[in-house]
Amino acid sequence: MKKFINDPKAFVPEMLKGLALANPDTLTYDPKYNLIVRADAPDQDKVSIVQGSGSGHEPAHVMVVGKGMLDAACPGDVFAAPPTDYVVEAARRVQSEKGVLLLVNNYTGDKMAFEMAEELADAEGIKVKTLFIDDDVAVKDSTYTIGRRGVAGNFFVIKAVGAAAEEGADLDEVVRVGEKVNSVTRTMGVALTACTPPSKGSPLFELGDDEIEVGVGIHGEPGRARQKIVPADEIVDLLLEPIVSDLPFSDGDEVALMVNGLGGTPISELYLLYGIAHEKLVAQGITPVRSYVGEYCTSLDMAGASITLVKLDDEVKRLLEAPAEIPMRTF
Amino acid sequence: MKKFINDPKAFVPEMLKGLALANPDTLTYDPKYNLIVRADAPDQDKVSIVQGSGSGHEPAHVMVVGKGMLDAACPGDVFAAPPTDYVVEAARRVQSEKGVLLLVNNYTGDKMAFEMAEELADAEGIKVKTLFIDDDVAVKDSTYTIGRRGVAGNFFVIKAVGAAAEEGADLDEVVRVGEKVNSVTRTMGVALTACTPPSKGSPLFELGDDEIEVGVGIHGEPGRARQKIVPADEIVDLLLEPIVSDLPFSDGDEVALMVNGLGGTPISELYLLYGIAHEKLVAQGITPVRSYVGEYCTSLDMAGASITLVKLDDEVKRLLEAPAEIPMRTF
Amino acid sequence: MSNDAPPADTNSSRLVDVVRLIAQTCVDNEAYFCDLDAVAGDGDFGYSLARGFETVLADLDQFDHDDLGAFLQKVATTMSSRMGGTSGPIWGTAFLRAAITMKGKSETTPDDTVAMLRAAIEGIKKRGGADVGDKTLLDALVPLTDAVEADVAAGTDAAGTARHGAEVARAAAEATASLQARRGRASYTGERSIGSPDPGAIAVAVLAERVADAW
Amino acid sequence: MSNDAPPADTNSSRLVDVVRLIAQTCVDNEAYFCDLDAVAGDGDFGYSLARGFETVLADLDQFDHDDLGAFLQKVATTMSSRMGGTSGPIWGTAFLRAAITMKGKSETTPDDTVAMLRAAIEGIKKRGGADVGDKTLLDALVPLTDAVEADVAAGTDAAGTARHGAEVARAAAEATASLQARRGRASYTGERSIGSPDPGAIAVAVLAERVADAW
Ligand SMILES: Nc1ncnc2c1ncn2[C@@H]1O[C@H](COP(=O)(O)OP(=O)(O)O)[C@@H](O)[C@H]1O
Ligand SMILES: Nc1ncnc2c1ncn2[C@@H]1O[C@H](COP(=O)(O)OP(=O)(O)O)[C@@H](O)[C@H]1O
Ligand SMILES: [Mg+2]
Ligand SMILES: [Mg+2]
Ligand SMILES: [Mg+2]
Ligand SMILES: [Mg+2]
Repeated sequence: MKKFINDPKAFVPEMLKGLALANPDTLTYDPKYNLIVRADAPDQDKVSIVQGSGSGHEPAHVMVVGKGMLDAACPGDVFAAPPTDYVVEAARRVQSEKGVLLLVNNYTGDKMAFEMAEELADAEGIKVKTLFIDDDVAVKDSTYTIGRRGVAGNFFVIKAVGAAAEEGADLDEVVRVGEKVNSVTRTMGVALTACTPPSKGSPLFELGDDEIEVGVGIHGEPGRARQKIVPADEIVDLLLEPIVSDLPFSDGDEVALMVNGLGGTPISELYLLYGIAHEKLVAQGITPVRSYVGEYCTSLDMAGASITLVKLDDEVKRLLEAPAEIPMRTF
Repeated sequence: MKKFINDPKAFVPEMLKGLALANPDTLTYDPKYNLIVRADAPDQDKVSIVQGSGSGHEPAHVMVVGKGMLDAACPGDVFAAPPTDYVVEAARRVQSEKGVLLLVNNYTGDKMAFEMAEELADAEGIKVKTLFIDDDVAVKDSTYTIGRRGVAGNFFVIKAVGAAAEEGADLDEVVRVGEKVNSVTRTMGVALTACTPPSKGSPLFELGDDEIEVGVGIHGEPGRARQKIVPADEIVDLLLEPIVSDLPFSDGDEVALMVNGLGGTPISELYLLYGIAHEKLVAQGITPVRSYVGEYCTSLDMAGASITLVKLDDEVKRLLEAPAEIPMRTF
Repeated sequence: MSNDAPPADTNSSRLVDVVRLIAQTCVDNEAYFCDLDAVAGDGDFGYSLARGFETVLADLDQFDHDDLGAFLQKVATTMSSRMGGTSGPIWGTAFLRAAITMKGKSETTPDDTVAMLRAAIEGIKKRGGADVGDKTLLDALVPLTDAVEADVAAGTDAAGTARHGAEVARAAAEATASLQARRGRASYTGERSIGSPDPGAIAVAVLAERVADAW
Repeated sequence: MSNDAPPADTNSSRLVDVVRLIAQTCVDNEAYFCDLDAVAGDGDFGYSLARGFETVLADLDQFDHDDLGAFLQKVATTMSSRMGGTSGPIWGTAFLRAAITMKGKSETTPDDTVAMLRAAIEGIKKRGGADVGDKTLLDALVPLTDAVEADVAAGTDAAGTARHGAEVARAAAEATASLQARRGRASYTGERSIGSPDPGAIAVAVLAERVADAW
């Protein structure tokens, strides 16, 4: 393993410290609970938004804390849901009279931690609700498993609830908006390589030199099927088909189209995929009117990409267009 | 090689097509000359800024075309300076009464192409000047070689001349600003892995499992020294020392600090490096007051990073703070 | 006690030593447990356990050792304050439920042991919604508990009971290899989860073996 | 002509065939030339040459074959419109300078060949600021030209001259391995550029050998 780290155990705290040092005016960092909090939170006239999940998905979620998006993020260790205590502490820090919305990507560990945290926060008198994000079409809905995972589509849910909260919506309304956006968001990912968690020091799974893993999650867990690598045109088909047929999207729809890099794929390749996906959608009568190309939710250093579609209407468009000020700035 | 590509020869055009499709309101793409041009260019009341270089450094430079930065980019093939014709055509497209500034990273091929292009454009009556960027301290100034290379620091030069041009500065003034920023900008990079150009299909050089390449360029060419990997703290020392001692920076200076990813390194590691570099600078009495963490100038899929410092004064600060609208947006 | 375990604290109950041994074993097996989780999961199982239990180890000697219920509750909350992932809530809940059964007690009878294990199992089931056969740590913990309960009812001595429980746990844990995961992260890989044992179940077997060794 | 070369066009001069052969050889050796450049450079030398010369090949038959100066100028500008990197300006300038010496001519004498080569060399030196010993293609092209000039002066036949030039170019190209690069991208690696030959010099040797083979 070759990474820019000192000690695997210090990886997350050192990253968070760097994030806070780079954004001294807008973010604060609490090393005890791994918290990244907006410097101006809480705003008592606004619903506060909290997201927590394992680390290793940066910029999700610690780097989208800021005006118009999250009020606090409580990351866990790499790929591990945060301890319940961290979530409760995050809710405490940003509690507002209008309430706190906890956003959770739907995974076993996160679900349990956030459910426990909601109970504990509630018992402390904090007005709190929880919303699960599950946009990953790679996972079949099932009575057995916990159901679909939350992956790159979480960006859109955060963006929409963040915008609604800034507009002054109450907690129920913010939840409605979040559920709505989640319900029209679908993602499918593919990995070209496995990722290497700092504490493990070697790739999480082995992929042959000519193999790809289709339907991969963002935690380095293998996907549903392994196959030979194919040209980018065909990879886009592998990703788009399950998305488009799932919602379903149809002729005349306007969408937001995201091509998300999983951490190790250069942005040049992401734009290449974007162009292919855009044209294939247009050929089906689906029009991408908002585009998102880059890294939004990664899996450490994994080479790979996911495609997300969001079905747009006027309300969702308005919320996605709203301004936001987050560390992922470029100048 | 596992990449999201169809055909290595189509890599650059397909990427550029995707970029244009993702930014239909602001960018146009001319496949004949590989040009990405601002949809509203030229503005006759503004100096136009053109940058060209090999591809493979995205987001540099095609993804910083937009209000406040470039008016046009004319990329060549991967790691190859653009043909002279492309540069001349870019200058033609954005020619303005106030003139055109050609920005060039200082490499043999780019230098020759841009010098020839400047002559040809001049012969056509286009008012044009050329500015060379050479921020890479890894290369020793020498009577033999062409001198230092232009690397990630080019972002700051583009940002500053773009802002000056938007403010209405004339061509000489824009050149002055660009030369000034270039003269106070220093960069040093390190690679953890070699990159794989699409047309070659295998890594450009071999690095052992525990080796790093210090002073690496952004074209996959090996650096000046190879050594065993060390903890992030020491890597930051390896990068900062030659930068700080070169300018020289001194106690009391304010700087912009950039930690730039070379393409395959996750942003979590970049923030970790940022935190370490920030604290080491502060310990020397140098204060980072503007921070830049992410990918600005890459080397395809290379895992690695560079650190750039820009010595700030009020003028440089103002130009770096000015707004810009480029495809590297996040919402 | 084995070599790795800290010297037995003569004032504390054997339960404290067992907890210490469990904690130490989890810390010692960090890499091994991570590797098990890398096969069909995300490779952090050992990391989560080690971070939680090293926190427990650091504070263990300061905890109240007289009221074993209070002791276990402190173990549970200490663990939970640092252990994330699925394991945080699952293991935290297990220790919390066990704590309730020991409230006010300063010694552990064989029946107490069975009661603690049963309470832990119920807590895990409630928390995670899994049951035997879903390929989780329950697939080792439940047969282990059944064996211990039967031995206790039959009057087998503690060392023999511990050994028997460990053997049953090991066999059951290895047998999870043939199951398809229906809970947790491994369930996403569908049929591909078949062929390798569940990390949580193997961890239960390892812990049971270390406890039996130390008896 | 070798097998790979297109059938000789009886109306055109031998110079057109030589250009076609050079172009085809560069296209055929794309991967090999890239690999040479990967050692101390950035691995695109073969790619740049191939893209430029395939454009030349595509249009070659449409060019004016009567005025060889006009012909070479068209080759130069066609190449330059698509060939980037250092090679674009260097090779484009070389052909442009050669074109000037052939202006208005429809046949090539041995002296013309020498004049073209000398003009190309001067153009390359002017364009890139390099000289013999800097580890560039000049280190093969200059000795080759010296040998050709001497043979022409001595009255050696064309085939013998071509063969001799190729041998000299090959030896000189291989000898660049011992030089430290002082121009171009390879110069950044300093002493580490020593030990491998210059890609541009090797390309000159390969081209000279193919021309000699085809004579
Ligand atoms: N729903 C569940 N109920 C009980 N145990 C579970 C459940 N899901 C997973 N586990 C156990 O947790 C182990 C994985 O723990 P851990 O790596 O911390 O989880 P993750 O990384 O998936 O959040 C599995 O091996 C299994 O024994
Ligand atoms: N200044 C120079 N003058 C002449 N030839 C040069 C010069 N610099 C490099 N070369 C030649 O160009 C070759 C590399 O070409 P190319 O790969 O296109 O350049 P790059 O990728 O470095 O821009 C070298 O092998 C050398 O022969
Ligand atoms: Mg996990
Ligand atoms: Mg090049
Ligand atoms: Mg796990
Ligand atoms: Mg090259």
